[in-house]
Amino acid sequence: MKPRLNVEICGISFKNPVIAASGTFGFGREYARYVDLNMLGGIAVKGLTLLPRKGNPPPRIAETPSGILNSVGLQNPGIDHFIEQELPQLLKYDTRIIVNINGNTIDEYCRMAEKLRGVPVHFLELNISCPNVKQGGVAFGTDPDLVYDITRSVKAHAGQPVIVKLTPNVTDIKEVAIAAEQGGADGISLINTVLGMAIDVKKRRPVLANIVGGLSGPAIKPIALRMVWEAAQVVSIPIIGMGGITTGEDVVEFLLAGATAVGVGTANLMSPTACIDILNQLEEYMVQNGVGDVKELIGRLETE
Amino acid sequence: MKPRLNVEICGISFKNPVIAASGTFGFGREYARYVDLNMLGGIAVKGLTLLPRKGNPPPRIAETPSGILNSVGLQNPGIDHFIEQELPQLLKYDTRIIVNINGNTIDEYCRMAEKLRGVPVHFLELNISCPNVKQGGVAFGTDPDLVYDITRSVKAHAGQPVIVKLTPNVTDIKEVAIAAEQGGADGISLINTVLGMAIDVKKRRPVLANIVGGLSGPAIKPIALRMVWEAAQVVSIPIIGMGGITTGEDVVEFLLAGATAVGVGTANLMSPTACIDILNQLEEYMVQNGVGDVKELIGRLETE
Amino acid sequence: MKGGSSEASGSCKGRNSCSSTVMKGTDKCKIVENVMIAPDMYKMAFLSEHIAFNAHPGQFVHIKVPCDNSLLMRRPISIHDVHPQTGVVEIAYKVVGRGTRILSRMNAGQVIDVLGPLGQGFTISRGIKSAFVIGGGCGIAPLKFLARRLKEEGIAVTALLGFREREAVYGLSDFEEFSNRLLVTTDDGSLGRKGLVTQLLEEELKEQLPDVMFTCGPVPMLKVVQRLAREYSVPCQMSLEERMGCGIGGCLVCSCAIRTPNGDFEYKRVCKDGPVFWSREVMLDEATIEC
Amino acid sequence: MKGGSSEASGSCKGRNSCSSTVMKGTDKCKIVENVMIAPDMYKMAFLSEHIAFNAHPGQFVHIKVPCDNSLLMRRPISIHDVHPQTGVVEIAYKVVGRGTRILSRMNAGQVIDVLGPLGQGFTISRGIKSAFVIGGGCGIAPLKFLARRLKEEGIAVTALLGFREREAVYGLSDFEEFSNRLLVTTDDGSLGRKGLVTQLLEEELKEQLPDVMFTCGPVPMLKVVQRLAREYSVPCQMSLEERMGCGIGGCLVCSCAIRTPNGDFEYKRVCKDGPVFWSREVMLDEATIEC
Ligand SMILES: Cc1cc2nc3c(=O)[nH]c(=O)nc-3n(C[C@H](O)[C@H](O)[C@H](O)COP(=O)(O)OP(=O)(O)OC[C@H]3O[C@@H](n4cnc5c(N)ncnc54)[C@H](O)[C@@H]3O)c2cc1C
Ligand SMILES: Cc1cc2nc3c(=O)[nH]c(=O)nc-3n(C[C@H](O)[C@H](O)[C@H](O)COP(=O)(O)OP(=O)(O)OC[C@H]3O[C@@H](n4cnc5c(N)ncnc54)[C@H](O)[C@@H]3O)c2cc1C
Ligand SMILES: Cc1cc2nc3c(=O)[nH]c(=O)nc-3n(C[C@H](O)[C@H](O)[C@H](O)COP(=O)(O)O)c2cc1C
Ligand SMILES: Cc1cc2nc3c(=O)[nH]c(=O)nc-3n(C[C@H](O)[C@H](O)[C@H](O)COP(=O)(O)O)c2cc1C
Ligand code: FES
Ligand code: FES
Repeated sequence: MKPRLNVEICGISFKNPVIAASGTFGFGREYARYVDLNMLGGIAVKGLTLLPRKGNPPPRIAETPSGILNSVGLQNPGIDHFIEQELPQLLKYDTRIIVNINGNTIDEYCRMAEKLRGVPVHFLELNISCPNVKQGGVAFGTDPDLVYDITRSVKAHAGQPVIVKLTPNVTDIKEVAIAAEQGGADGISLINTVLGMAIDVKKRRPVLANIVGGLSGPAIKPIALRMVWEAAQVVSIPIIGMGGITTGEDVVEFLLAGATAVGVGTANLMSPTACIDILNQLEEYMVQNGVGDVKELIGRLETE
Repeated sequence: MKPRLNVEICGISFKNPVIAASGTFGFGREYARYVDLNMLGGIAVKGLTLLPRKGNPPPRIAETPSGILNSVGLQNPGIDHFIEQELPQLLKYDTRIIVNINGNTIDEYCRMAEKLRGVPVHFLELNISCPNVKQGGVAFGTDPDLVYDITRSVKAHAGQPVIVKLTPNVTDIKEVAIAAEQGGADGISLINTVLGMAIDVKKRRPVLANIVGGLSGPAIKPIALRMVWEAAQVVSIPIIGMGGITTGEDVVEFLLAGATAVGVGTANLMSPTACIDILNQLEEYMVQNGVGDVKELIGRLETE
Repeated sequence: MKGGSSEASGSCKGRNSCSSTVMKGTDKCKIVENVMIAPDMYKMAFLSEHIAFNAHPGQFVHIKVPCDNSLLMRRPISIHDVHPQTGVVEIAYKVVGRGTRILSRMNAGQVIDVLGPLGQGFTISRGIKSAFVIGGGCGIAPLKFLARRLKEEGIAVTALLGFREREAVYGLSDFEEFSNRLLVTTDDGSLGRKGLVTQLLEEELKEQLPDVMFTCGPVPMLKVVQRLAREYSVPCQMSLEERMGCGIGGCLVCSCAIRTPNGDFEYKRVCKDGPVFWSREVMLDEATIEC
Repeated sequence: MKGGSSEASGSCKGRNSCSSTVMKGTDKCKIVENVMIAPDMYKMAFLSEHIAFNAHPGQFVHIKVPCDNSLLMRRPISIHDVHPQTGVVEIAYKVVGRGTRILSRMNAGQVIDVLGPLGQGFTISRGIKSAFVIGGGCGIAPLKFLARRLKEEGIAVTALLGFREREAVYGLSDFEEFSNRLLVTTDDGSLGRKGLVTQLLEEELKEQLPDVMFTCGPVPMLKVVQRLAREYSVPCQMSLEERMGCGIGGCLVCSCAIRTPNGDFEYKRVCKDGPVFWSREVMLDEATIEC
């Protein structure tokens, strides 16, 4: 018998727990010729800002052991362009659309939420953690009070359930997760990238033009898992877990730690079919281990 | 011509900048048949506590992509035993001895510092960051006020220069580095391990008996480098940089970022001759790149 | 007609019309040859009917580094040539780091994971009669396929190839076959003319102007070609390099600065909007990778 | 006499006196054979004079996983046998994960990075006349070298070997050669006696008591052997497994709980204080790895 893969977040059902993570899947367009987007649980689109952004100068990527550093710097065509030009093609697919929004001020987040009212997307994802934007970015996500404020404010303007995306660059992820929940978040996603740096010893310069960047990929999986597990101990809203997932077994780890769904990021850069490959491996694991329903895995880590 | 490798920390000269990192080199004894300990810049001994400690139950290690998680939990024979039984054999070697001390209270740190007064070791390393000890450990290293207090207190009792070892599990490493400097630290070392977790999907249990552990190895190198670079911007005391160093070029990265010396940890677990191999590669880099003196590299990252 | 297509290139009926969308993931391709052709320079041939049939000159493949899982990113390598009849695809690559070193140690019979063909290749406009093809060092790799295609189209090709020294020279017999004139320089004069290929190019431009120029090579070379193209008003296409992630346009890490009509610039994707661009649009001072 | 030594084993004059310190790092060892001997079970032979000459039964080697740099830790594998004359070292290992899978794909002629011999092997006390050697599954690997050594010492060996099923059986001819009696069980009775090797052991103990028992295998098996050793008052040594880091005693990750005379316990290092321990000291409930 085929195992059941569907999960539910805030009453909205997902075919399966595999979501393409923001910034690694564009607006789906480029991936559509490699994977049937209808097969995905959801797609988190590239981070959007109120106005178009050029992004950071190149180089924007550095390879590190089992990881990558990126400093794209939120290059995007702006929220209006997204709604008008990109969203229509995405809506042809039967999958959940998560719109990742980024502001320099609370007001900017709210205005983006307003613009998305009535637009047929399923979730807003508040990226309060992108480490590449000098103003705002990091500050929001590292201060529990600000996390509370921004969540509350955006909730007041949002037409869709709001997921708050947390940064791992904090002393205590539990505090921040609780702040998001108390601010009214419908869910949290974590982790965003870990601040890192790479140096070219020949040129004696940073590899990235931006000097620092965000670390992602398998290297950070242990950190991500620990944070998802910690957050799951203290909040009762659903968690979308991510950070270094490249296999079906990685997905199982995050579900056991307490995630209801997972994001796949860097793996999409390693292979355009990653999300589907991972989904197939997840099914295989379930069949081999007699797990009939993926929900049986969520939060079921035994620690005795 | 042979490049010059010696560096100086608090007026004490090191033959070269390569120090075996605490916890990965025992008390040197086991490594002595693989490497000539006289060739090392220094040895940071296994973390000591006032009384002997059993450590955590096994399994204590998990392998992760380009990293390892450990949860040794400070197994050690206690500071008295160290001074009486282990130190004498170490003192036969012409290298710098750094004694890594760990307390549950400020008082414990001070008492250990007292016990080491007049003992012929070169540095105390205050480990305020070990993530495996439930009491104390994490709390000290994540709160700048506590870091200031503990540094000041230990300085008042210490007969040797004091290096404060920082944890990466903080929102802002700069704040903590400044607190250590203001507390009177003679140097800082960073980073200790990053809190992480691994799950066995067959057993649906954490791999480590301790559930969480400390992530080390190449996976964390980008994080470590970024933190060393950030700290170097805000303090003027010397920095011992570490985290994922496995090659001579890795050492160069840390020196460029602002470290005066480096710690080699996990690499010792990969090969007992790692420190010497790395030292040879550092020399090779210097010869090939026309660097006559290793001090020419320290802090010389170009960011324009 | 632009070589390569930003949308599906699953089954192309002729070079100019790529329309039908075919789901095509990565290919597991068997290596048929992997040999050193100059110091640190290798030529590999592998089997992929899909790529051999659909590739355009200037496009590239994106190769997963085999064996070592600590290296996550694929390596972009230009298509050196294709043989649609046999399904053989050729690449020519230089060992510069860990990824290419591992690649160089693979043997015939082993399998590599290849994504492609990717990107926008060279545009061969109708009516073109003559072309200069200017390459430097490992930047010559994609130009063999281009020269062959130009010859098939009946376009007169002058190939100007620059190498560091005699030992570094490769592929000359290919260009003898596919170009009408072949001019070679080496920095030290150990083969052909001594000096830079761009010096030779300027002399040639003084003699005769081609309808179009195509170029690939190190950034300093590209800069001179770009200037000469402007000075002599010859349309010029250049192939760029940048560090890549996905290779298909999804992650925005492979940016190059491209002038916009309003005098500003925007970051385009080398992998998807390029790697070939019109030289007049490219802001080479922003380019970070020296081929 | 304890096999293996915690200090230098560079040049041992005879098995019992290992004194001179020789700096010896890791060995780059050429593989001479790597073949499947049962499903998922491989036997590899490689060249290392140092190991072949200095190893004691029960010691292990610590092997760097080749190719894949994302796997940092070496893999501990018992020494299956050594041939000091030719410098050949044998290991027998089961493919259980990524590291052993990569190892299984290596070919003769390729080179692996090996550290060893490591750990405290089996102790063969003077005056011993008879021994039981009890092994289960891949825990049988270190017992071939032991049995051969016991035979060389003139000790009467009864080998009791348990396998899951007929297909999983390997190495019987070795034990036919080196033991006086060879008793085999399979869980399903497809070869030898049906049942667990420990059932057979109990029957044998009822018949005759050996001077010593040596055992290696899965923890549940070890537990029964431990109990029987106590009940029948036979001294027993068992080889343990634990996840390892350095393999040489420096990192304290490979701990096993060992009873102390005062009724408490301490964590000892499997790599350095073991892997062989006296069964009466071992607290197997703390053991975490099922062979
Ligand atoms: C469109 C395109 C076509 C190319 N075609 C060829 C070709 O035909 N022949 C050839 O020899 N080389 C070609 N290159 C360059 C080739 O991709 C790099 O030399 C290769 O990726 C280096 O990998 P490495 O692991 O050996 O080096 P490392 O330095 O270890 O690589 C580290 C990282 O930097 C990236 N990187 C390093 N150099 C380059 C570079 N020049 N361009 C892009 N990324 C780089 C790698 O992808 C990797 O992520 C091409 C590059 C691009 C963008
Ligand atoms: C002293 C000693 C001797 C051994 N001798 C043999 C032998 O002769 N033949 C044989 O087949 N196996 C032996 N083993 C077990 C062998 O080390 C493991 O099967 C092997 O490390 C698994 O590696 P992997 O990458 O294939 O598996 P993975 O599961 O991918 O390994 C992941 C991690 O777990 C560790 N690990 C997994 N299983 C074990 C285990 N049972 N013991 C220790 N670490 C483990 C690995 O070292 C690695 O760090 C021995 C173990 C020890 C401690
Ligand atoms: C190239 C790249 C771009 C990213 N852009 C965004 C973004 O725009 N918004 C966002 O919230 N996260 C962004 N992320 C973070 C990912 O969504 C994800 O949280 C992180 O990479 C960890 O997951 P991974 O290890 O699977 O990549 C980006 C990551 C990468 C690698
Ligand atoms: C097995 C192990 C034990 C460690 N024990 C200690 C310790 O006792 N005291 C300490 O300050 N750091 C300890 N560390 C941290 C290391 O000294 C070092 O800071 C960290 O591992 C990062 O460096 P690396 O990536 O080179 O290992 C330990 C690390 C490992 C892997
Ligand atoms: S490499 Fe991802 S957009 Fe070009
Ligand atoms: S593995 Fe390091 S002490 Fe045993």
